[in-house]
Amino acid sequence: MFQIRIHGRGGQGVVTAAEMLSIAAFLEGKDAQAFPSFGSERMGAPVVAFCRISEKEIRSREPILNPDAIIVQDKTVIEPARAFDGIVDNGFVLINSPVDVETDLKNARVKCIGATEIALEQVGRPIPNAVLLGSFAALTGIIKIDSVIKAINTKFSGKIAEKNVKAAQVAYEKTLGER
Amino acid sequence: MSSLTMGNRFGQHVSVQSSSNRPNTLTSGHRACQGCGEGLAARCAIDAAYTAAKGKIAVVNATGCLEVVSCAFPDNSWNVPWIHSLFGNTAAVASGVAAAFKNKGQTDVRVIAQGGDGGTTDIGMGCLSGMFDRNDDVLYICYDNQAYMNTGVQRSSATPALARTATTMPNSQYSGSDPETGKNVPDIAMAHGIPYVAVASVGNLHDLERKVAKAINIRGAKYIQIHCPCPLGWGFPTAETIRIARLALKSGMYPLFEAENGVLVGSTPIEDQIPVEEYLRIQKRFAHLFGKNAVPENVGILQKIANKNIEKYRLGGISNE
Amino acid sequence: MLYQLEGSQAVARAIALCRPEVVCAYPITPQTHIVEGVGELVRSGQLKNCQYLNVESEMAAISVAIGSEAAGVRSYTATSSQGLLYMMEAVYNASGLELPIVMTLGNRAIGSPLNIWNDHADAMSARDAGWLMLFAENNQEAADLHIQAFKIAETLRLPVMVCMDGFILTHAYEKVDLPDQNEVDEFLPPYKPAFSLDPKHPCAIGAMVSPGDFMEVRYMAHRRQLEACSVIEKIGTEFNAKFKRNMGGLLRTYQIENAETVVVAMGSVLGTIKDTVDELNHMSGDDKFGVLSLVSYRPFPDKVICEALKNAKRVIVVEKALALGRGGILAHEVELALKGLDIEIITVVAGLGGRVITKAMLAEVFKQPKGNLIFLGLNEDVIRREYKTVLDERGA
Amino acid sequence: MSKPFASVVEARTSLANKTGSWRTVRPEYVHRLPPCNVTCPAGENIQQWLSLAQEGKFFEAWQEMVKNNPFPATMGRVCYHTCEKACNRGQYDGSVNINLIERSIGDMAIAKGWGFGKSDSHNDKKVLIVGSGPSGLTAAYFLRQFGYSVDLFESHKYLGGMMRYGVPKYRLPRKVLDAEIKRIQNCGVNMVCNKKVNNLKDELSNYDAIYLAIGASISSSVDLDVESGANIWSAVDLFQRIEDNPDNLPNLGKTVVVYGGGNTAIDAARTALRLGAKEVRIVYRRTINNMPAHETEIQDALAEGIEILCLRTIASVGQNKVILNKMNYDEESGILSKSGETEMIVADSVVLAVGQSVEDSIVRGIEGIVVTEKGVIEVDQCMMTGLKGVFAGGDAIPGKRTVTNAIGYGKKAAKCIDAFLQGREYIPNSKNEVANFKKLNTEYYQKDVRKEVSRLGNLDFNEKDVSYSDKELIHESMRCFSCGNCFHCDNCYSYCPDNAIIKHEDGTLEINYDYCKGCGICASECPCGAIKMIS
Repeated sequence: MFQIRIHGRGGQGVVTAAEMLSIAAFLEGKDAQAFPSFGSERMGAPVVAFCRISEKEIRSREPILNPDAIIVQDKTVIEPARAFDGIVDNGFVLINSPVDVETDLKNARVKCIGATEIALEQVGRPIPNAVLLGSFAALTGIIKIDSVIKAINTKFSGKIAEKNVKAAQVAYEKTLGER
Repeated sequence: MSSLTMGNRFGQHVSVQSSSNRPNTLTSGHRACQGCGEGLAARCAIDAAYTAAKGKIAVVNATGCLEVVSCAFPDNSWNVPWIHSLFGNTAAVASGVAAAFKNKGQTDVRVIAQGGDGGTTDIGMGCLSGMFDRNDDVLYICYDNQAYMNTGVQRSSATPALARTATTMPNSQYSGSDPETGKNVPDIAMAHGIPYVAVASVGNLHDLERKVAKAINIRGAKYIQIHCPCPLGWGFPTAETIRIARLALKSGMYPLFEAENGVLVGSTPIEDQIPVEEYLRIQKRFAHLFGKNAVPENVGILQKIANKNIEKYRLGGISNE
Repeated sequence: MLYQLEGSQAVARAIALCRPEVVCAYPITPQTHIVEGVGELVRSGQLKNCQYLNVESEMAAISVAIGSEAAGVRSYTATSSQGLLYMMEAVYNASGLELPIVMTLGNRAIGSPLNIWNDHADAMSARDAGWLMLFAENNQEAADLHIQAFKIAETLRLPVMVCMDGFILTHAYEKVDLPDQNEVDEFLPPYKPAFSLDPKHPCAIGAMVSPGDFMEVRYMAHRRQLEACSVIEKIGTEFNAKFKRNMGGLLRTYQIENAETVVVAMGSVLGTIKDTVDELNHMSGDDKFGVLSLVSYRPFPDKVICEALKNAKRVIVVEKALALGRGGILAHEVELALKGLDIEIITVVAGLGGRVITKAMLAEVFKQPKGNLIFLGLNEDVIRREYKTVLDERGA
Repeated sequence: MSKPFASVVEARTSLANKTGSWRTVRPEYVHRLPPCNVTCPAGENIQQWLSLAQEGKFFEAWQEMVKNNPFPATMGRVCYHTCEKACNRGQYDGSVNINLIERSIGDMAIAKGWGFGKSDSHNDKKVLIVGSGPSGLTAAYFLRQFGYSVDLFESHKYLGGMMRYGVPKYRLPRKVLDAEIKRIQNCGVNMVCNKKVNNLKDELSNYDAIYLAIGASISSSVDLDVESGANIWSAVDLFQRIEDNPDNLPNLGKTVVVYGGGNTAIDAARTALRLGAKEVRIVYRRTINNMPAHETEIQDALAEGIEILCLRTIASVGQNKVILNKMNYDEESGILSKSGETEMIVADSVVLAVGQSVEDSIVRGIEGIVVTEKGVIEVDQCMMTGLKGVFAGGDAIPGKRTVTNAIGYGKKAAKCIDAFLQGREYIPNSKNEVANFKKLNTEYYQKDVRKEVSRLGNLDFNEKDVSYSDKELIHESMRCFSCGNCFHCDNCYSYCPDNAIIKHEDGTLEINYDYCKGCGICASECPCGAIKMIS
């Protein structure tokens, strides 16, 4: 079982990111479960979403306390949301930031990428989720970029889908290159 | 015989009620009080609807006098498909019935919701407004006897100013129902802009039949409110029901009018307006307006209301304020 | 066919497969996504021949369903929490009129204090309303239960409430296997009402009934509830045979053959419980723990429960509701079912108002429960502090 | 498939619940007597024939009229229609123009030649009627209907009595009168004119019964000194002269004075105008309000330019002049006294219309028959004189002297004679309670004013044609309230909250006491007072 926790703010597509991740895994024949940190959060408030990926049936529904990977869509929530809590040893941390972010994380595989910038440039809107999923595929190898692309296409359609797919691919390539 | 009667051998003013083969949708054996205006109004209205819709109607009935007297196991007085659900949800149930018939492609089956003033203007107001809002294909008929009669004559928002009810008992401080209170549901219905709104009375059955027959074949939401004197609740002899209703009309206390799409399109003029006193005096619910310790201004308050009606609904009576 | 869907979407599609003719929607969190989903399927033409009404309240939603069902068409609505309480008068009315309405309840706590998160207080408030109440363990079951619910309802002429945990299921993305339309059509024939508003055969529905007959009316309703057990089982079996999925029925057991302790629960917490039990059994190397998933809360299948638990030494009931001043609700019913058997029954009140339930917390109480009424994860410090001030004010 | 127990119920099962048991008072359909009928001296069932006229069934309406009065066309002209005064509609928007409707239908009957047909029933009894005035002819008509053979003797040249010798042509054209008399003749009455009965006793041996309808045909005398050469007429003589020698009409001169205040005086005055007089004055001793003449007659007279000199008596009549005493009259006491003042007016002639009295030679000296000091024949309540088998009626007995009353007497006499000859006691049929205005609910009657027609024509002996058209006839008949008798307005049926009134296919109504709760709405919403609540 591989568990991912995504942090961000309302309106940044945090929940959608988790859902797309689960779809991608599903498309690879895996069992996947995605759910938000339920609430009536409004635009801008810190939000968390979860995704579990597994080869066998996922039954447990507790929130993810010890994630294998953390995606931070907005670095300003790291402090208040205590975003890195419970990360497993050698876990992945993917942060949306054009510049490296200082963390006190020991043995964790931290990666920063200017997802918002890529999104603005590719999609024209500052929604970094698809970009980060592309990057996540490259960083972790847990899911294939093709699956991410298919997932984006099931969630979105037309121009938006196209652009997000492009953005995801760009991020994927970029991340691979920098590995 | 040139007359305004319900029928006669010369076939003038032919009415559903006077025809020997009238449907009697509300049949004998019901338990309404002697001289019940609501029972009469219900039979006339539903008979008229039944005739105009060629027998294809379904009726939803709110809790209240009419429901209790017309359908208590094992005695059902109805001769039409009829359902009683609750006190406050009648309009919504009717919306559901209409939706079902629409989906079955049976829009020729016309749906009627009916209830007393309490079930309509008070507890049923939310569902009624929703039905108006969606413009559901339902004719809602409110039998207005101006109080909660089924529970023993308590005040409703349709209770007229200064009327005595069990919850607005006159005493040294108070004189019946507070004149500052009450709501005008026909106006509220008009404000929804629904296709048809009308006010009728058992004091004018020709008009009542015409309005129901007209409404029943209009698509969308319709509202008809019928003035139904209640011998028990208002305190008058059982034989006087129609006369009282007629006096309400002649005095301007109950204006008859029609509105289409929120606009007043017609009203029944008053030929010679009578002072409201003639209407009030014969009802015990207004007795305190005339007793020895009566406040003289009070009758004037009601006269003003009547005159305002005449002006507002263009009943053309001579204001004798 | 398999899909990765939000629970609400899965249910919306399952509903559409049942071809309801009238659906009425009124928004309340967390049920909202379901009626949104059905609405979208109607507007996009995927659900044909269906009237979709946006109503002005839950009272109207259930009332519209009463009207359309009485007029002889399959009808559906959904609600949660306060919404259920707001429509409660009509909830009783629907069962009294024997109208087989199906309603989804996206389980949510009841305020005050206002709380939009999951527990079962809403469902428990309707337990004597004369509806059948089925609880879904996961989204697959939520979808499957709705397909069974219409058949059960129409067979018994009783309304059915399908309960699924708010957010935890309604908002969770999972794999769901949805049958094809033709399969569902084979399983669920078109609705043929026993009575309806029909100008050709007028009858009155909803007569007043006097003391002389009311007892009989109520007794017959009671009998139908009891009969419902066998109908639910039968239709569950039918469903499993056709769709090759063991969903529905009255209850399911897990690892209880040799279990000394059996955990009884309803709804989505069962998944976490099963994982917990597996881990406990794994650690101890034996199989002292088992699970009983209760699907049918109404009717309450006493006999079947008793049969399943008779060999247990201890039964732990994990429930997301609390009878104030009384304790467990489900637990008390289980207790009645096990009357006369020498079985210890422990009530674990958990997850009220969406309070997180973790395997760790469960494992702890399962291993050594302290007392027989346990409030899972209760913050004792807060209680002590708050309660002390109360006592001080009383000068006690 | 079974339905839910108790909460779902089949239609109309409440019919098993007989709510009639709630009733403490019960409605009943009643027949009340309409005021018009009550007051008609001829006892016509006016409401009945109006209701037939409403439906345009004029023949049936006429048949209904002649059940009580064989002279509709005549009555429609000369009757003083007390019915219209009593008509409840008078208190609403003007009484129904009953008189003109009767006249119009009466004329229709003559024009269409409607007849009574010979009475089929026959018996061996014979009745003699003396006098062919309205009461004599009416008695003859009914007695024929009853099957008697009837001889009718008339001392005058022509038939009709006062209808001919008392009512001028311009009010009653002779062709109308003749037609209605002929109709009676046609049903087998043997009528003989210029035949005076000299010996009543002898006749009594030839007949089983005799009806004296001898009228009051001689003018009462009044004492005033008359200069020789003064031109004085009695109204009776004047009318008889006009009737008997129409080719040689009398000349009354330019100025005429008529003495008297009754209808005859009015007729005489108006006749004088038609004979060429330019100034006609009526001299009457009391005030105009005290004049016995019918007010419409007075109005017509004034309208024709006749002057009425009240509070005057004639002192003396000279050639071309009359001396009048001015009188004082005290309304309260009714005492009349000479003021002492006199006045002279010019008059080429004077017509006396101061009343008529019975020519009683026929009964004089016959024992049993009493003639009162007022000069009228005494009869019992069965109209029989003191002499068994001899009956009397019309102007010859005490009572109102109008044509309509005479017809009433004639009808009653016929019935009494019939009863007498059949050895039965005559029992007048009992009367229902009267449907007065209070018993009506006029809310249901549309306001609709009476169609008034002036009968004033030219100053000649021709009558003005004022008859209604069929349409007008129906319209005016429709104004009838149908007081006290159901006209099938269906209010009771329509307003009953309990459907406790059954309307049969033919429109007839019946109260279903199984369900009637006795609320009384039917009675209070009945426009015509034909439902009564009985406890």
